[in-house]
Amino acid sequence: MSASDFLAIAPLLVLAAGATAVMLQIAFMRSVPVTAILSMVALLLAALSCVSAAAITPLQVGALLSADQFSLLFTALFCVAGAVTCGLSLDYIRHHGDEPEEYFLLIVLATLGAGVLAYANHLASLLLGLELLSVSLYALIAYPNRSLLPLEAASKYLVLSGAASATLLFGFALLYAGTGTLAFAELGEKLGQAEMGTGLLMAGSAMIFAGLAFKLSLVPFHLWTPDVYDGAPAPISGFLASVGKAAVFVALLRLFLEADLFRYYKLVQLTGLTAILSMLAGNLLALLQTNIKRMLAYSSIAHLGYLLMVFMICLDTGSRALAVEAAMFYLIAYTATTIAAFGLLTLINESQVEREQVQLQQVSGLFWRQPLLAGLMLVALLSLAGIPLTAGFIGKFYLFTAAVSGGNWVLLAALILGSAIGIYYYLRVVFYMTRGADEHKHTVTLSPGWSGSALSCLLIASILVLGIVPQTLMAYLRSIL
Amino acid sequence: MIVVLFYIAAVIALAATVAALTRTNATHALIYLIVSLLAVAVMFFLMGAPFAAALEVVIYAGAIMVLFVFVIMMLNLGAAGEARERQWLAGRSWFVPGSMAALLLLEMLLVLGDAHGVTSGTAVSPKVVGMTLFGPYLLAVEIASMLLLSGLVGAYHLGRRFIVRRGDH
Amino acid sequence: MDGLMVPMEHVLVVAGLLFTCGLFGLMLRRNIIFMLMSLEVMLNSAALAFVTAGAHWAQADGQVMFMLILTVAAAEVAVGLGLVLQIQRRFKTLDMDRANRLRG
Amino acid sequence: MMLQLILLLLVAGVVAWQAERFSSTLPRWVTVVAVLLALLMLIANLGGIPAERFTLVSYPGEPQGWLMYSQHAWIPRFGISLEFGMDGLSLLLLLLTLGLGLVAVVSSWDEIEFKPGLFQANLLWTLAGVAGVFLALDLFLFFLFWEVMLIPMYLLIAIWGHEKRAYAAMKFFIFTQVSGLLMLLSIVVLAFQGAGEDGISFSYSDLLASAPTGRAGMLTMLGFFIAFTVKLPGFPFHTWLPDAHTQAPTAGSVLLAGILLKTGAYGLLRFCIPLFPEASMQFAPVAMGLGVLGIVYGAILAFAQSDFKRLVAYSSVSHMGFVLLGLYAWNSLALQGAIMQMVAHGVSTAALFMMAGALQHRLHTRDMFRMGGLWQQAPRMGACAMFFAVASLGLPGMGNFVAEFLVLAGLFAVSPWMTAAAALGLITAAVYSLWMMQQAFQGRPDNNREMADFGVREMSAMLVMMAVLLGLGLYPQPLFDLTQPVLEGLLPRMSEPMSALPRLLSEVSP
Amino acid sequence: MNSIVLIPLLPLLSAAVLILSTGKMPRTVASLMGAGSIGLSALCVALLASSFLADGEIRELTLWTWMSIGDFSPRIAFYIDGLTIVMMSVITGIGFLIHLYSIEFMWDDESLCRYFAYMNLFVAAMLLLVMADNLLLLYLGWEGVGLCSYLLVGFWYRDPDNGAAARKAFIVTRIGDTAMALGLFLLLTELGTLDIQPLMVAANTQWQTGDTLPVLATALLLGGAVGKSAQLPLHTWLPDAMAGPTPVSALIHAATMVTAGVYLIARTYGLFLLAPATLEAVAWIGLATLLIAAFAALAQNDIKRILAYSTISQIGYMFLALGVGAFASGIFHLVTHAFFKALLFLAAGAVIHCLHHEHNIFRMGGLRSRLPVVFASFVIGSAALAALPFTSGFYSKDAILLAAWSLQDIGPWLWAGGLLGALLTGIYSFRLVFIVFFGEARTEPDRQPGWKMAGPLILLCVLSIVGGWIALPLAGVFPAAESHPVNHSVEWISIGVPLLGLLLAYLMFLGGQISVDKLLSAPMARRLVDFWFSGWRFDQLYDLLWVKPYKAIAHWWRNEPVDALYNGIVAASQWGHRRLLILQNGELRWYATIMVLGLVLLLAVMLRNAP
Repeated sequence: MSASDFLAIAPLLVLAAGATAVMLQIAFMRSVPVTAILSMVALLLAALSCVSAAAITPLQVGALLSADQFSLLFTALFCVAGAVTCGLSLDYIRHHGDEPEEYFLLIVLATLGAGVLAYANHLASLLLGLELLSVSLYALIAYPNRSLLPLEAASKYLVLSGAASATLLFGFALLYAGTGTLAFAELGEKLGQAEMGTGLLMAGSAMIFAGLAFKLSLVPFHLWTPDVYDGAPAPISGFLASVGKAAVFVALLRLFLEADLFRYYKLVQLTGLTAILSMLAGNLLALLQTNIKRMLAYSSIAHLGYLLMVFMICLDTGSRALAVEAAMFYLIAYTATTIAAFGLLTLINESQVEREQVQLQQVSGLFWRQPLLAGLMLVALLSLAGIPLTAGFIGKFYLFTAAVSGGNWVLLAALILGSAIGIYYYLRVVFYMTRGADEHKHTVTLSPGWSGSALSCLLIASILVLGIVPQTLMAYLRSIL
Repeated sequence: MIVVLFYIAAVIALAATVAALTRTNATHALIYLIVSLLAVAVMFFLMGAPFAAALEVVIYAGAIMVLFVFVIMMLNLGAAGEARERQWLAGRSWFVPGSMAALLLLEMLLVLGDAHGVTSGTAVSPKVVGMTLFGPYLLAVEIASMLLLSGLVGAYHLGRRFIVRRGDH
Repeated sequence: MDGLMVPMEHVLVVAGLLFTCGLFGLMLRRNIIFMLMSLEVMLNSAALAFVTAGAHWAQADGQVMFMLILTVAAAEVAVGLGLVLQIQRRFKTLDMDRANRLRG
Repeated sequence: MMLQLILLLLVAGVVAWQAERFSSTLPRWVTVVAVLLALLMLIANLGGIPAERFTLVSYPGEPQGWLMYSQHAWIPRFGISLEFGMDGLSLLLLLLTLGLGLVAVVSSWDEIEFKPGLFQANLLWTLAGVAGVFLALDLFLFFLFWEVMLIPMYLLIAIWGHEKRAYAAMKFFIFTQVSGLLMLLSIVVLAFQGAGEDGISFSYSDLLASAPTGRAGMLTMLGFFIAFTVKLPGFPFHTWLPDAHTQAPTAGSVLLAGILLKTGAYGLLRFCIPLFPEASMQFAPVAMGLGVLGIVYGAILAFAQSDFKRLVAYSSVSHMGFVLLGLYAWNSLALQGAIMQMVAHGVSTAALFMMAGALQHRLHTRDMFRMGGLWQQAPRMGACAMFFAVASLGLPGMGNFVAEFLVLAGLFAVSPWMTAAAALGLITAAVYSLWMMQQAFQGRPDNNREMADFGVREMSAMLVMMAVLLGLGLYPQPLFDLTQPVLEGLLPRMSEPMSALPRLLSEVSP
Repeated sequence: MNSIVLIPLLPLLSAAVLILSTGKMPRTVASLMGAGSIGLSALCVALLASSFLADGEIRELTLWTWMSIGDFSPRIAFYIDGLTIVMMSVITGIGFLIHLYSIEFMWDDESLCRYFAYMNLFVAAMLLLVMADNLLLLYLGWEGVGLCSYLLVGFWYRDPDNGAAARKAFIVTRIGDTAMALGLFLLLTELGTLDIQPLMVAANTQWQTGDTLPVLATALLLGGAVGKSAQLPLHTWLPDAMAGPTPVSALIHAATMVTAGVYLIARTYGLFLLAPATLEAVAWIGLATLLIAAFAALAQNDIKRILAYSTISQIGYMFLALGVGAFASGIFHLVTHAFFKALLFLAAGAVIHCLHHEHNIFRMGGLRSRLPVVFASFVIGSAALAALPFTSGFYSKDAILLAAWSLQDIGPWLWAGGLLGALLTGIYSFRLVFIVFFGEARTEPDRQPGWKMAGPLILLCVLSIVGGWIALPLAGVFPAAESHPVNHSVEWISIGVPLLGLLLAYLMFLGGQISVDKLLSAPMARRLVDFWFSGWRFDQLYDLLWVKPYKAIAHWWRNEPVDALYNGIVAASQWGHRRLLILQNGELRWYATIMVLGLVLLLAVMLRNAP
């Protein structure tokens, strides 16, 4: 491996080194602040190293990883998201688990997994990234080991995710059996000239899609989502919903693009169907939820449905570039928004040791008690609902344009229908937050620490900046395609 | 002749797996599973993947299954657990999983029976595997190490308090 | 030593059957230990398919993938069994049907 | 200037919000000063425009046709820019917006005790959003303002509304938002339709040249039409309105009825019809039918209400039906009538909602069956109510009459049958207006009830609005002069397709 | 400043000041302003009239262009010819007398100020109506008087019945007004203008006599006239409108406003001449109305309702006149009617005023000696109403009957009908006189009318008698009437019939030679009288046809039927939510099963028709 190879995967190396350092630090001296700061420094350094790595891209590193602007962008995003999650968790985890140092270590490892997924252009690295992410998440979900719900959530996630991984692997094996290669690009070439029956290959790709659809919690593989999000610690739910999904989506997108799975028209149509089902079912399921975490979980199903439209749109080669651009923007906007939404739940939960759930009543009157937190939630919800001036709107606008460009009217109809339902439950939270001061009896007074406040401001700012002046990011995204 | 051995191994693997998954006694099930894994190891060996066969025996049947054994013994489920298992496996609970599995089986047969080709007959030696592993897949090894670290840390965190508590009593 | 020449579809069918068995076990069993065993079966079936495919193409990649799957299985089982211990301690049962506090 | 005007209102909102830290009365003064400043700014800038520009026919799509025009790059990736333009129509509606903004402040002068700063902030943000809607020329920007003005309005209803505010606010938001999404879809389709070498553009002038025709054109047009009709509101998309108006605080109702509804009409006039002349012509019979239905249906339901505000709200449905009719009749009489209706209805309904708010503030009820004989205790209120009730039933001498007369006169040339049906609205309007007067102000007074009459502040607002209505009714020419060049620019765009309209209508008429 | 402007402006300003004073003005000032502004206005009219009579020049005055959109540019402008002068004189002259009368009549009312405000506003609006040079401005005045009528009928708003009567008046006339508005649209669309004189010129050049369009246009205008002038079928509001103060009834519902329909048709006679069908309809409507109302008047026992029905009936005569083309006679009758009906109403008002607001004639009686001035007024008024010879009513009604007689074909029928009406008029008017002023006293008056009430009465008495000799300056307005060969026997019959009516009334109600009780003992007769008493059951009919269905629909729809659609969508979403939620039962095995199902389906779709 050459020096430039090292530079190209510097973010991953920094993360791995960071993980090792954190582990050693824990071994020698348990100290939550030190561990947290070390982890965040590692994550931010990794994000920074993406910038320097960008200079030498694109570069294929070994057989497994492809360092290009695309992977660097998302690695950086995941690192920042990981750092923010660490920051949000600082106070939270002290209340919820004993020996919380490994928590940060696991976040770094999970972020590393996400980074690997962003880099992956080989089935092996895809597998490893996915598993690194998942295994870290199992432990993270079950981390607050004093209560039952995280445990239940983790065991459900572990069993189902294991099954999904196995399905994915079986799919890999079928593709490998049919083509004799594991690298995306080569796979693309070989698929075209496959010797064996395409039935095998189609089934293989379908099983891969099924496995990844589970991770993306798309209908009908979505059932675990609310339970896991509900049971998991709030910051981890946020991480899972944002980084966990974005990384898998990035990998899936790259797989489809580089291996040109769009050749399987039926599979792509199935993605479209899944997208529609996810939009509708996710939004419908969220409709009357009073538990905000579950509501956000269901809404994440819907959002992944929106994103999945991209695959259908990509069928139209003329719109493919726009579709991918739209997906990238949406992912970034969605990540920021989701972390913000779960961030609020984290900050609220800090003071609630017993039950890891947030009911609507508990945010009642939040506007008047904690304007900053309420502002964070408001911005996040508006962004999720796709109201202008937020990142979510621009993301949705991107999808609109891409779908119009590709002429996918049915998907657009589902998108509009889904968004319509979505408005109700997002706005309901806003309404509860704005209820009068006398209407919230069962709520807890709380105030975020300085780190919580600073991160809230940061998240609000990022969502609004992406929503109001998106041009810079758009131009960048366009340039890297 | 050796081909026959191969098919016998396949049948044993399948039968042992089915047995493993339908036993009520966890330890028995585990033994069946180990048998199944060993049979698969035989298949690996016969297909010209001796290194994989060895690992299957050593790590899969050896290490991982032993982990199961430890846990089962630690939990000490006993006869009551067995009776409960039997009760859970009574009649009706088979129907839905059975039909699902049957459908899936059908599809699997359709798909996989469609694949044409034979195994090459050339063995891939451990050396070649090693060369590949530490050649193009070097980074995979590194990442796998991180994966194992993650599993380790997770298992440690989850298992720690249990062990400590047990020690107290 | 040379390997056998067997029709690949036969081995793949075996792998497929193992996979189905694994899923079947997952759907059937309420005890989480058996669920984890089912997972092992499924992962193993994928491994078998990979090794078979590797043998078909006479490549080492199949076996390498097998080793990676082994790693994955090890990591999953480690965490999974850790969870099993906690579940037994907290829920006083391994019956996953009873772990349904999160719902709706 | 136009961007600065919007920013002024936005920033003033923040200032008003923070001003509540110092005093609970400070925010409303901030609002008053901000709106006055905005007015001053507008007038000062108008002074710089040569007088003959006001009479110059402004063809849409020609930057020099606008009285004021400005453009700044924003999102060049999609050809989106901060493009603002003002012509006579926008100017008129802007004046209405700011004027009613003042009325809204006055109407809820001491009604709001809970978080007055945020209340005023939302008021100002709504005004900013509406001003943006009236000024934006880039369709993306237009959509942005279109949506953004909803949020402060939603908060106004959701926070300071009455007993069923959650339902009302949600209904309002979902109706407008969903229809807005349809419009966004249409906007994007339109933008792609006109995509050229250098990518897509959302600029009004570019899109004017690229209207799709045939079925695609019709569907795209419908996206706009539904969005605007929901806001207008037109039958059968009107059901959010009675709830929203009823539950909103007084200032919210004033803003909703006074100006938010006008954005729908403005959108139809500025965008929906000119962008799709052909589709609009084919659709005109349906649109007019909806207008007539709205007029009659709104009037009947207004009569059926016992809630004062609900009655006024349904009367809005009825009155805005005239706007829909006028717009789709598409001749200068009807269009001028529609524009006049926008202004006159804005003023008269704002006054009625102010009245309703005053009654609720004093009596803690909006139920007219619990009123009666109020004239006795509050003759000034009674006189005002009478004035605006007869204004709303279209008594000659008031702006509303001029509006309805012109709409119907213009419509008659297009479709006598539609006119006859719509004229039923004149009768039904009398039924509910007088019924309202009877229930609330006439009849036997409840002598146990003490009620304060209008004070100087309320009276002066009322008098100003009366003067405006009378002015519009007796000398509406300045308004027509202001909008005539705009219409003259728009009319030829449509004259060819629209000339087929009477024939089309005669086919569907009995 | 042109004094013409002052004529409507003075009452208008006075009204504005009175309204703005919000009742805080002292009574004296308010009444002085109220009556004085009309007086000044009347003075201006008198000056104008005298100068007009001197030079006969039509005066036109444009104040400003109301609006100008394309070719449509109605102005706020006045057109004053003989007809206008006549109307203005009646409005301001009688208006002034009634205002004067009102000062005393309304002195004790707490809302005197409001009263005068409305009254002045009414006069201003009525003046605008008659002075307008275009139909749009006329419409403004037209609606304005409607509003004032509404306000004044419901003046005593505390009684919900009064409010109902006021609303009825407004809404029923509004129905006619809407037809009229449609007529305006038609004229504007077809002829391109609403200015009355150019309009008639344009109509004459563009339309042929008997075309559909002029018939349609005039029919629509007729709708407005019918509504305002309380003719069939929109006459039902007028009897109820008596709920207002009696001077209001005198001014608005007898002398001026209700004759606006007559004025409208006379003003636009050029159009009507192009539509003989409409004109004939006008005649028939007039005839039908005058008969129906006369029968109804026979059966009433409320003093004001009798007068109200008589008003309807007399306006029927005017319509008859217009219908047979005798426009000038119609206007003539309008003027004389204004005199004697105002007189009758004011006298009735005096009776009511002096008898503690008693309306029922059967609780009056014997007032001849107790209220002599009123008695005299009543007798003179009734004589004029009944068209006894040498009263003003005689001359005008005679002219109408003659004109009707001389019409081709239908003329004699119309004439006979009119004659029957005259007979009935004689009966019911003197029935009133005999019952109220003769016989024994049933209620004692508690006061006598003062000079402010008596003065106008006396003046109107004079006018009711001499009004028939006034020559109206209508020469240039209408086309010269063809001189009819006077048939003397017809004339004699015209003279005789009212006298016959008087005689019958005497026999029935004073002399007792014909027993009313005996007449009524027949069940058919009783039922007939009840039928007439209820105004031919028009109210009940309309209630059944329009009011009840409208209310029923409104009640049925009050909770927004359209919302059912949206509620359905909501319910569907909630249904979907609940269905999908069933899947989320929290059981791991179930989740796994659904996942496998998903996989099975996915593979099934992929493998279907797989190549």
